[in-house]
Amino acid sequence: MADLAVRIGSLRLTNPILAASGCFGYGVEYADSLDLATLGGVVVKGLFLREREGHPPPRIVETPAGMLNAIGLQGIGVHRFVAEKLPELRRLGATVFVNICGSTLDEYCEVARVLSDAAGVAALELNISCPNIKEGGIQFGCSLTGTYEVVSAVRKVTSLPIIPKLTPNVTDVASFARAAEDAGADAVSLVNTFLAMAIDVETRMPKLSNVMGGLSGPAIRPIAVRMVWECRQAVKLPILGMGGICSVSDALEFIIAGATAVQVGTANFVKPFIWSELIDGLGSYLDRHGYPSVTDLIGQLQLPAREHA
Amino acid sequence: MADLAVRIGSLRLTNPILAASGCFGYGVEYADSLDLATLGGVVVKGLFLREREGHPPPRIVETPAGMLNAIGLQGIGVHRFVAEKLPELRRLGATVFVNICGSTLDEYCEVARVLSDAAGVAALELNISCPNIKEGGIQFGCSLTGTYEVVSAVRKVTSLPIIPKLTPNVTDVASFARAAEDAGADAVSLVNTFLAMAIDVETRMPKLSNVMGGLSGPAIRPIAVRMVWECRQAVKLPILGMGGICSVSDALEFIIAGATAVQVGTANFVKPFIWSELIDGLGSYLDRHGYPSVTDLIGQLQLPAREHA
Amino acid sequence: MAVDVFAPVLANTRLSPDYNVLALAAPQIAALARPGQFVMLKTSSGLDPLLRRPFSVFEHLRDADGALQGISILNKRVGVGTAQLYEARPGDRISVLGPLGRPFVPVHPPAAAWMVAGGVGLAPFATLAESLADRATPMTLFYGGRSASDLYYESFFARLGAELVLTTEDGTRGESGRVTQPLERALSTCPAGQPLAIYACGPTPMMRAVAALGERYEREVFVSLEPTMGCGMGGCYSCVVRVRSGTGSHFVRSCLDGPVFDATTVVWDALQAGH
Amino acid sequence: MAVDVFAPVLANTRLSPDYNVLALAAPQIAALARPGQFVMLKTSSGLDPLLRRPFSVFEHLRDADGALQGISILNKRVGVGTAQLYEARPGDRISVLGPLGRPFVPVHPPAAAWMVAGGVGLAPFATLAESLADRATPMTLFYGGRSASDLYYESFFARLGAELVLTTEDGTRGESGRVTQPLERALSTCPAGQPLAIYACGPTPMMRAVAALGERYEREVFVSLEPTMGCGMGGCYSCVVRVRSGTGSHFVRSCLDGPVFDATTVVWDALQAGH
Ligand SMILES: Cc1cc2nc3c(=O)[nH]c(=O)nc-3n(C[C@H](O)[C@H](O)[C@H](O)COP(=O)(O)OP(=O)(O)OC[C@H]3O[C@@H](n4cnc5c(N)ncnc54)[C@H](O)[C@@H]3O)c2cc1C
Ligand SMILES: Cc1cc2nc3c(=O)[nH]c(=O)nc-3n(C[C@H](O)[C@H](O)[C@H](O)COP(=O)(O)OP(=O)(O)OC[C@H]3O[C@@H](n4cnc5c(N)ncnc54)[C@H](O)[C@@H]3O)c2cc1C
Ligand SMILES: Cc1cc2nc3c(=O)[nH]c(=O)nc-3n(C[C@H](O)[C@H](O)[C@H](O)COP(=O)(O)O)c2cc1C
Ligand SMILES: Cc1cc2nc3c(=O)[nH]c(=O)nc-3n(C[C@H](O)[C@H](O)[C@H](O)COP(=O)(O)O)c2cc1C
Ligand code: FES
Ligand code: FES
Repeated sequence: MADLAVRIGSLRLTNPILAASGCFGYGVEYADSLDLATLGGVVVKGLFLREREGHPPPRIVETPAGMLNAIGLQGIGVHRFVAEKLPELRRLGATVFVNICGSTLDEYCEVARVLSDAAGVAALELNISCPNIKEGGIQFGCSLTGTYEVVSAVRKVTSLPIIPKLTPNVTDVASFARAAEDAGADAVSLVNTFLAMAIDVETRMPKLSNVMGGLSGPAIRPIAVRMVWECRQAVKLPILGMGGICSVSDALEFIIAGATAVQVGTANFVKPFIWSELIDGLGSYLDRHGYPSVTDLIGQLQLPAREHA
Repeated sequence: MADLAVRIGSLRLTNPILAASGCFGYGVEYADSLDLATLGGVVVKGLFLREREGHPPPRIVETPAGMLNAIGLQGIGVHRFVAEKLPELRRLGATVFVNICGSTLDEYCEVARVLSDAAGVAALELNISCPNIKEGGIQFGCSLTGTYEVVSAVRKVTSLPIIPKLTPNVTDVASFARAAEDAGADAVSLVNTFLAMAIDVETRMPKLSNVMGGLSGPAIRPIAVRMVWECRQAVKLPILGMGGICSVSDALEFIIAGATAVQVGTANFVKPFIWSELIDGLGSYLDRHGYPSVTDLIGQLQLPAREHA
Repeated sequence: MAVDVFAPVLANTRLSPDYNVLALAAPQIAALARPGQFVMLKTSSGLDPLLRRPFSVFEHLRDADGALQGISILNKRVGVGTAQLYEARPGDRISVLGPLGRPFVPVHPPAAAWMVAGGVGLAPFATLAESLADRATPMTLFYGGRSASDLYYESFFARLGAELVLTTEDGTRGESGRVTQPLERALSTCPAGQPLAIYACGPTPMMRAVAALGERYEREVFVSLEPTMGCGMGGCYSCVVRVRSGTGSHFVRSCLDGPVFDATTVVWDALQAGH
Repeated sequence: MAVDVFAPVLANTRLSPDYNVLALAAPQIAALARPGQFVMLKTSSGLDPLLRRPFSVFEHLRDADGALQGISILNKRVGVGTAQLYEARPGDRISVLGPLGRPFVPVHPPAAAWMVAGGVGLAPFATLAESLADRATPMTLFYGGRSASDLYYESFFARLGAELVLTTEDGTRGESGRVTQPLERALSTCPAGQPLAIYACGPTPMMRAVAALGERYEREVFVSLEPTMGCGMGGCYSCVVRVRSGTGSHFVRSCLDGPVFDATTVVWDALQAGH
């Protein structure tokens, strides 16, 4: 059986299949249905320093092969997370990635500090790409200097692996991966959701209370795979790829395009027991194709002799 | 029965439903199945000055609720188009929009000149957004100055309405609409396809010979609607909206978001007889909701009292 | 503990052009399900639609020997997913995730139980009525629909000993008008000494009206709300309902803290429009 | 002229675990369809999959009085759309667009017609055989499959007077090996004076081999190619095949200029991999 372990900087994951932020609550919600320790990692919901109420419903709407969400980062804040959820996650043996948000550089740093002092956090995913809130993250994530600043600021206050999560709502995502690399990131995650909207034509009102939301799900997968491949060519950093993964073959597309690990978000809503299917399926693919380790498959895209791109 | 006529600059369309470029051949292919005169307009396949061979197959691959294409702008060139297709299109009473491409500013201008001298062209759609070819368009479409330059250059050589077609593969599409407006465009079209890729995990080769292709179809609709709405707020120009329109209600979303007219691409592959459904359905919606004219519906999005965007 | 069962359709009984009862061979879920809990159904095997849809567990299905066979759901066709369930055929397989959510808490005698159902809001009450019957709790079903053809399963509830009070908006069956009319009369005449719990499920305006009556007559009301749900497992935070907490109020996930709520805690003005 | 018919499924006859014949009530298309033409089927009513799929018109269906009832298609399950057609049930409705493409040109006596079919490549030959029979053109069907269970409809062709030459790769029926073996023997023994047209449909390597034999023995070969097709109407330029033109070569749309091509014009090396 092939070796599924991968490394994200100093961090070793038993397998490259992670639950994506905001699609798996704080992880504990799934504890009595799943053994969280079997996942490569659990990326918990985006956390600010303080509690956040989030947007009023409707917060989601389904779209063709996808969904829009404008949850608005409802959350319990980093302190309650450390006090109420983290101990339980440790007890369950989960590899905990915390997705952190901030309205200011200081807030990112403060949240990072709190989590660095707490026991049981494996890595920090910097959410600089949430499309759903004015004041948080995205203004950093859509500017190269902003991205550089957040990453280097957080770099100074923590020794945990830091993984900025990139937005796809930019012209050249690879340049943002480079900025993250230059600023000392240990890896990059992509993609977050695509800014989008849906309109109820009978009322002529937006279907989301927040007007706009983030598009996720299978619909975006081909764009996300392309972005992972672009970043793979631009940086040496490990890439955590995501966007519409619903099956082993979807996950393989990301790995072949250059992702060291993948995250699954929307598909977890449809198949909460998808994890073993993905982990086992990945193993048998590697065996079938004669790869001793998943690391041998990363970025193995074969370009056709006659290339036009 | 409500009035479906709309104006694009000096041009009057009997209705706002157009066939999108590259999804309707040169129009003549559909002549014995449809009365082309009943469409608001026919946007013909992208044309360079000279013939182009296009990319080798496979040129398309289906993806969730969408498809990737990398046709590579196979085409007969503007001179053969004027000689072989345009007379027929005139005879059929089609309102002909020509989608023009160029590798250089001069080529755009030359193609525009040729078409301005020919009889039977209603408007020029400037394709500065094809993701599938290195040398054509996109390098203009992804830079504000490039967009400004192409539009103002073509503006100098033609009195036909010119409609730059914007790419969605940018951080701020509205700024491109503004650049087009400043440069003297009569309208803007959006969106072209999203740069994307799909991988055959068994061979580890890209599914398209061109490696990357453009994503179209229902999958992208929520992003396209958002972009139309952003442009609506940024410019006064009429907007030709498109991206995944498959039904009357899809078309209405774009109009309510701010599109003066809409184009249908991928859906024509599935429903080549969709046109009457869309045109009649639009009329009955307007009647049902008491709008004397479709122009009264353009941009009528109602924002909720409590706004978060 | 929720399980995901890829359940064969045992039967699809059409009750009307938009109502049907779908029998699903998911004994594991039947064994776990308590009154008022729900399941998330994948109405198509493909991506259209992508997300599951929430449905109350309607009946516990048993074979001749009384062994649990599965569950049924009472489905009302309102869109793409419910239309697929309306079209489902025996032998089709549907992925059933559940049971999910906080159940109703059935009261015991001497307390009486009043169930107030509007339309498809009848669904969670079949199982509630069964467990009330087990407890010999005296029960009444106030059941309203648009017209006679929208009222189903009265005999099911009658067999369990429920008193039936029916209303139709067009007067074709029972009292003409809203179900809250007879409810209010009953409340006004019910002796204060008689302990009572009211359970309501139906259109939001109806549940809100029942909640108001509950406050006026100082009776406990439990409502089963129906917000849009993305996952049903607490993962997405899409299903929130604003509830009072101390002085303020905050959003809770109705898939975990609901769908059944004490009506007095619900901030009705903050409920998702349309439901 | 193509029409789009939302056709009820009349019957679905399963021939094997991956082959079925689907009868579709589209008399308008049956009336227009000529040998070798194809239809584009929307295999699901929803968006999964999104695009139509191309299928040869297999049979013209007639009722007892000989009136055209519709068409059938011979379907081989290879993916999501063909799986949906394999599962289709009588009463389902499937949107059928057609007829499309350039038909075969049936030869007249004294010319003989040889049809070379590999697997599901049999599909376009049922209608071709009928019109050859109308012309009393002597015909032979060279038909190869993996094994005996992959060969169908021999009696159909026999009834029309076709001589049958069967091969299976595992030797369970007819000659063991490739269909091109008996074809080559027949070519080598066929008197030069005997005019002859060869029609081939099947896996690309097979058609290419037949084309090579045609060149070697200087016989006309017409192949029916199967590139991926997005629209079938000439709108998308996805279905291109590289053909020789004078000195050079260029891409033509096989939905308009094909799917039937004179084999000598096809640039085989440029054909889409895998098909
Ligand atoms: C806990 C719970 C239990 C439920 N139990 C049942 C039940 O037993 N039987 C039953 O028929 N339905 C029940 N519902 C409602 C059911 O989930 C929706 O009707 C269904 O999700 C609609 O899916 P659709 O694809 O058919 O509609 P869509 O195509 O998604 O939407 C079509 C229309 O239905 C409306 N709609 C969407 N979701 C809901 C919703 N949750 N409630 C009301 N309207 C909605 C949309 O606003 C839209 O106008 C329950 C909902 C919840 C939350
Ligand atoms: C003119 C024409 C006539 C045809 N006639 C018939 C017929 O009579 N009966 C029949 O069963 N099939 C026929 N085909 C092939 C049929 O169209 C494909 O098998 C079908 O489109 C596959 O769809 P899918 O959704 O099942 O496969 P997908 O899920 O789309 O793909 C699954 C696998 O099938 C392969 N595939 C996709 N398209 C084709 C194709 N065009 N040819 C071969 N493999 C393909 C893919 O590469 C992939 O490996 C014809 C094709 C053409 C172009
Ligand atoms: C309901 C929902 C909530 C999300 N919340 C967050 C979040 O808090 N932080 C974050 O970085 N990404 C968040 N995301 C984005 C996902 O983590 C993921 O990047 C995106 O959904 C694409 O993956 P998918 O297609 O597998 O869902 C959220 C997505 C959804 C659908
Ligand atoms: C096969 C194909 C070919 C296309 N060719 C062109 C083209 O030549 N010029 C152009 O501006 N857009 C082209 N497009 C983009 C469409 O015109 C349209 O902008 C896009 O597909 C989104 O609309 P849709 O989702 O309705 O298809 C093409 C799209 C497809 C699918
Ligand atoms: S439905 Fe996802 S959290 Fe309740
Ligand atoms: S399939 Fe679209 S052009 Fe041939």
